[in-house]
Amino acid sequence: DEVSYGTNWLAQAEHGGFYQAVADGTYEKYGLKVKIVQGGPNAANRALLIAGKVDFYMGGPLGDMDAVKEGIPMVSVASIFQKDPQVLLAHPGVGVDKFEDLAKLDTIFMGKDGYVTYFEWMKKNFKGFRENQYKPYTFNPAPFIADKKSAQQGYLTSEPYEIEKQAGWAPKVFLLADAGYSPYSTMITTTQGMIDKKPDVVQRFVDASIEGWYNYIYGDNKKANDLIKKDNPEMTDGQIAYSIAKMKEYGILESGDALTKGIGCMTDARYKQFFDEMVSIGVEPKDLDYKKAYTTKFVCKGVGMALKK
Amino acid sequence: MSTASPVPTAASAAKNRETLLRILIPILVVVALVVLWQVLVTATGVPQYILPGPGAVAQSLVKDWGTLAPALWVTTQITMAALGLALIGGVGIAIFLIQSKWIETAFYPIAVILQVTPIVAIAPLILIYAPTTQVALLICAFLVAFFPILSNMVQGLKSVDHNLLNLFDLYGASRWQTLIYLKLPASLPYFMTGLRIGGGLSLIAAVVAEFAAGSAGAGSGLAFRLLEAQYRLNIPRLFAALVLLSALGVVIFGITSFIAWLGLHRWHESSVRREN
Amino acid sequence: MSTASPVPTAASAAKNRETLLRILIPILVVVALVVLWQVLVTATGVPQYILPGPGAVAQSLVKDWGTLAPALWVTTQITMAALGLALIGGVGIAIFLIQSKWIETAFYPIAVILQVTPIVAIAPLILIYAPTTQVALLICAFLVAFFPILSNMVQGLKSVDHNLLNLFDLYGASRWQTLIYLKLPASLPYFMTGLRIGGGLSLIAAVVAEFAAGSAGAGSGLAFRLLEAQYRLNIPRLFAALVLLSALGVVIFGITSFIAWLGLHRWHESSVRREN
Amino acid sequence: MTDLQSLDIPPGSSHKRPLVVMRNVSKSFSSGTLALSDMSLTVEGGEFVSLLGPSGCGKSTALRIIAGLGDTTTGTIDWPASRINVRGLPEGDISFVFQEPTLMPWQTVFGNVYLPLRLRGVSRAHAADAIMTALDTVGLKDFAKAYPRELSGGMKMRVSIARALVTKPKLLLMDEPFAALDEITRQKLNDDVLKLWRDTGITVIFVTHSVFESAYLANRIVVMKARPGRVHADFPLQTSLERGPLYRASEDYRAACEKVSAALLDAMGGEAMEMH
Amino acid sequence: MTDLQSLDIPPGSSHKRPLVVMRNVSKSFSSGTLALSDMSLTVEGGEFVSLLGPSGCGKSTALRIIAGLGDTTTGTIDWPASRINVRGLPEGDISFVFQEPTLMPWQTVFGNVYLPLRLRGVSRAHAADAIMTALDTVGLKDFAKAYPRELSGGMKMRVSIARALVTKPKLLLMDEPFAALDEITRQKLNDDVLKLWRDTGITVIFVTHSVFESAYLANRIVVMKARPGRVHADFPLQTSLERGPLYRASEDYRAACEKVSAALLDAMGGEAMEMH
Ligand SMILES: Nc1ncnc2c1ncn2[C@@H]1O[C@H](COP(=O)(O)OP(=O)(O)OP(=O)(O)O)[C@@H](O)[C@H]1O
Ligand SMILES: Nc1ncnc2c1ncn2[C@@H]1O[C@H](COP(=O)(O)OP(=O)(O)OP(=O)(O)O)[C@@H](O)[C@H]1O
Ligand SMILES: [Mg+2]
Ligand SMILES: [Mg+2]
Repeated sequence: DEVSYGTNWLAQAEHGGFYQAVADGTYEKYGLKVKIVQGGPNAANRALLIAGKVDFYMGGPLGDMDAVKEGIPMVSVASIFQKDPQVLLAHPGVGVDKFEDLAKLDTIFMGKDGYVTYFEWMKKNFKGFRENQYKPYTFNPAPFIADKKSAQQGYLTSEPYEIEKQAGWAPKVFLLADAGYSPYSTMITTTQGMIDKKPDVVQRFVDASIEGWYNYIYGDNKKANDLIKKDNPEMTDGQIAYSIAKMKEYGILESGDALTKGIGCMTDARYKQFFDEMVSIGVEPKDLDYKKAYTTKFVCKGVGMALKK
Repeated sequence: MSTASPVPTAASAAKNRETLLRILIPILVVVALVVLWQVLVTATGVPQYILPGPGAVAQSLVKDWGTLAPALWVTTQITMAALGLALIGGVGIAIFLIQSKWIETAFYPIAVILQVTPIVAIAPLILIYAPTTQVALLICAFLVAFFPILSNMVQGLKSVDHNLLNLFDLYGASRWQTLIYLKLPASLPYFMTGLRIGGGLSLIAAVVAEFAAGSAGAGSGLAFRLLEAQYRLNIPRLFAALVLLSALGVVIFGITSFIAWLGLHRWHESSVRREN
Repeated sequence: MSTASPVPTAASAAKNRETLLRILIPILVVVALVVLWQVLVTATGVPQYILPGPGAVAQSLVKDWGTLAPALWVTTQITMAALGLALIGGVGIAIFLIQSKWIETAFYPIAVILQVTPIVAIAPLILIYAPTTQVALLICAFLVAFFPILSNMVQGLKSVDHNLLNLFDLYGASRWQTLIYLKLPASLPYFMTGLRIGGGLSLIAAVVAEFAAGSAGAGSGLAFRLLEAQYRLNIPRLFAALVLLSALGVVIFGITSFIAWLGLHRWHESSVRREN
Repeated sequence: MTDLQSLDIPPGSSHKRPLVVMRNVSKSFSSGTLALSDMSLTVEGGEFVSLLGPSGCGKSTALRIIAGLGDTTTGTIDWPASRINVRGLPEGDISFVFQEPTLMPWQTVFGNVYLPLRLRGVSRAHAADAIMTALDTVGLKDFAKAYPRELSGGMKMRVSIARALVTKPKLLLMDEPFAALDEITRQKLNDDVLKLWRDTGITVIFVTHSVFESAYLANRIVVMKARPGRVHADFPLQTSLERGPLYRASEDYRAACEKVSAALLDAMGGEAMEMH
Repeated sequence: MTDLQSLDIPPGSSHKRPLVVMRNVSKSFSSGTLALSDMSLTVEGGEFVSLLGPSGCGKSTALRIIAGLGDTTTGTIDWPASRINVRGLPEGDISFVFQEPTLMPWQTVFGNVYLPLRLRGVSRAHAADAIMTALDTVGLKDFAKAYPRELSGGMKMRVSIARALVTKPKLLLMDEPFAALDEITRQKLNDDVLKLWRDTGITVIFVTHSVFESAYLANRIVVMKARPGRVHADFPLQTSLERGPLYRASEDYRAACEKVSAALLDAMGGEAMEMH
């Protein structure tokens, strides 16, 4: 079967498992011919999933819940990351040592999506975060670097690396997941129609992807990295190595349920916890049938754990 | 100059009918479009989250009016400010450029560079150096909107009838007088075209600037609401915001067209009725 | 018609000098700008990741030429295609609009709506329904670039001298003949302004379309390289891409200006030397 | 060479059927000026009518209305002896020399004279002979490649005359064609038009301010009164002499001049006017 | 009322110092046409010079050069008896009636006539009397509020004449001012100009195609030859009679006409021309 998977950004190590499965023939082994459609700033891969132009998409729980709210049949079937790599960065040596200290800064550069989600959560759960701290982040860290009294959003594996390389100092990194904001991340999202009509394709794609991830982290990932670099010529080996190291260090893939039930695992309890958080800050309505946004029936089966070395 | 009495009455009746039609026809076209839209949506059965029908959009418009109205107001303000800046800047630079062929050769390319530089790329720079976000926003909006006005003005100022220039030279008119009494009025038809383009472009500029330089929360405009709706997959609201933007665009167009008519209908071919 | 022999020689010498200056002056201005830029960077000590000096940018330009050149080429292609589409579309729609006052009243607002609709908002829709990304890209670019050409053309087509219209009527010219032999040539000065704006705007359109419709990887243009460089904080490369964009914009401007000169220098006030 | 359509007279029609009948025509402009009031005029085929009257009395307006340019406010224009096309004009050739040269500035002199033939689909090569002949008649053979802006006032007018003559028209409307010409060129062209009229049986309506010219050329004089414009006097000028040098020296001519002069004076309300 | 600057004659200067001296002036246009070749002309203060010549011989060009509009290719223009301003023109009033009306289409008749006064800073209210007087002279008092496009050809020309007269000039350059006017209006204006000349000691250079007009008005006749333009004949016209009805009926006038006519004929290379 031919399927396509739309990622949420340019090819990078955070997508490594999928490339691994393409490169080492895991998908083929499962009878799939997979085309990875890389995302990017402003790329509309989610819209393409909704319109049926791609079969799977690298979604997140908030998007899924929004879809449920709007009656869009989008369902997540696996969550590759247990922790969202979303971080906030601050300058070193300005007295920002704990997550709460970010409230002391004048400015936080955030994307619109962050502004309507975790910033709401921060304002609700910590003292001192203010509306007027927000400034838009246009994926250029220069304004942050230029302003010591500012923080900015980032991706654990990207911005800290770039900033250190360019500015010569390592920013302070605060993982939102560690502060308590814990959505699933880098999910495999598809449509209800797909699940109903071709459940076996979904299952095979999930299984093969998980295997790909184990192989990527623990096995020989050179071919996958070559594919990544082909899709995104800017990617460097140094960056990839840094990313993999950070993913391991912070337990992005393997923490919580994944340690025992394998990468990609999702549980009702964890999902509900996040949903309740979102309800409490008013991002999602209380009566939302959030269970429509995901299904656990394809994961937590320990697939590929044997590959872990 | 005598006037035949029955003629003006007939003429004024015709004029009234014309004014009526001028308002009616665009409305009819819009209605037709909406109907077409509905038919299309119904016929193809396209789901609401891809292309909502007009009904859903209207509903969202009503329901979300509370958030959309202030956003519309903010966007209108930015648009007006951007248009004002673009007019002053465009006309001002145009007047500077036509002072001599050498100035034009030297500095027109710089205006082109300003025009073609993508806002997203330099927005961070602007954000760093602009004192407030508001200023950054206006700089971005100005950069998007000024060029058509500038270009049209340059062409207009250079298209002045050489015989009239001779006349002004003969009477020893100063540069300033020639500008005020001859070049500016003579370039009005071009200016009006620039104004018309600039009006629409200012709106785009307001949106782009908001995307790039941003404002959020209470002070945010339609661009922000639009992106938010898109992110939240609230497609009817997205379209409601689009409808508001379009309506604002058409209103601005109507106003600029009216201004153009005011300025030209007494004398310029483009607005004068052909009478023989 | 006799010709005094010494005069043309002097005139042609003057002409050569003029051509030289026409090329030299913009270069001098650019050099001055670069020097100013360097001085500014040195004087303020602004770090490279905020505003790199011209040296760093030049270096990056050379070093990254391998990635930038193909991107430049892609952007050039999209720009040309967008400009072509915008010209055909703008002129075509303008001709349609001036067929009658009612058509204009009814359909001009629709063109305005198309213009003011933010590309980012409808890009997903276009992506869904366009057969290929390439087509989606072109649709986006067209939407950005067509309006100034349309507006200028409408104004130009309506600004035809009424006496000449009478002449054509008298000789029983068909609509088509009046268009070809009278209205189109008469609107050339307006068209050329539209072309000049449209040229720059097509470049912007190519960039915006690439942002919105997103092409990535091998087939991507300068817009993508730019965003990427920004994301990677490779600011010298960002500026290198900006420099290339600007250069492309200035080249397009030069070409459109030359075309305007070709079309107008024999007869139109704006390009004819004033001689008495 | 040119596929001239003939101004057919339907078979069996009386020879006496007039060519054009202007019946109770009024014309008021939207500015409120009543240019013509209840003007009636019947012109027979083959007449040479000279139209005189004070400046601003409506001569040009009347001529344009006869040519089908512009509607009448009340009254009708009929062509009893001609087949009528959709525009209400006789099938056949009307040529019009407007009071202003009305040249296309983007065309050379050649291109301007070519226009009426081009509109009939005559190829440039086929038309070249006729065009050069017409240009020769007005003494502008050497200026075929010049643009209108490179011509003097009188030369522009002569191009316009050449354009009217190039089609070998059946009805020639001329609105002060020779006013900008020196006496000698004027007399030559007078004789050329007379020759054309005599040789081809053409009908001419000729507006002039020159009493001498009208007396020399016309076999019928129509004098108009101003504000509102209407026919004041309408009389034939008979002579047994052929119009030419001999006639110019004759008592007939002197009498005709005096008669026209008196009528004009009368039309202007008896202001002092001395004939020499 | 208007702060007219006087055309001062420096103290101690001889009365015989000429007003303007044109010395070996050549003028060639970039098109290659040599319009004037080695033309010299000296005009004394208080003269009424009439310039005649075939169409296209360079009369308008010569007039423009005298007025300082356009450079000479070779040769010089001097104003020995006047203070010279930065533009090389005498301080004082030159008025010019161009061959074409050269009106600003966006101004009313009033506004057009107001122009020379406005350029001197005279307020509208202060200027109104002078303007209405000038309009009255040309018979257009009723049309002060009309726009140029609402006027007939002759009326436009009369507005242009009124504009030239409104400043009470010291040197009046007129380029076929009355060609578009009926004989009666023409004669009236002839007499008005004569009166102005007699009463104020103004200098007039008057281009005309009418032999009669030149003979009636001028006290000096300059006949030009064409291609290239140069002075062919230059002679005074003396009469002991005051120019007026009496003069028009006199033998002096008839002789003057014949003399001018002969000179003109001679200038045109002896082509057949019959005077009646
Ligand atoms: N387009 C117009 N709009 C309004 N009024 C007009 C227009 N054209 C002409 N008129 C008026 O109509 C009257 C007659 O004008 P017309 O041009 O027919 O005069 P004419 O006899 O040709 O004069 P002339 O000898 O000066 O050319 C004038 O009073 C003029 O003001
Ligand atoms: N701007 C110009 N460019 C090129 N040639 C020109 C220009 N203006 C005038 N000429 C040429 O110069 C010559 C003289 O023109 P000018 O207008 O002085 O003639 P004129 O004596 O006023 O004729 P007319 O009686 O027809 O008005 C003509 O041959 C004309 O073709
Ligand atoms: Mg007329
Ligand atoms: Mg002339």
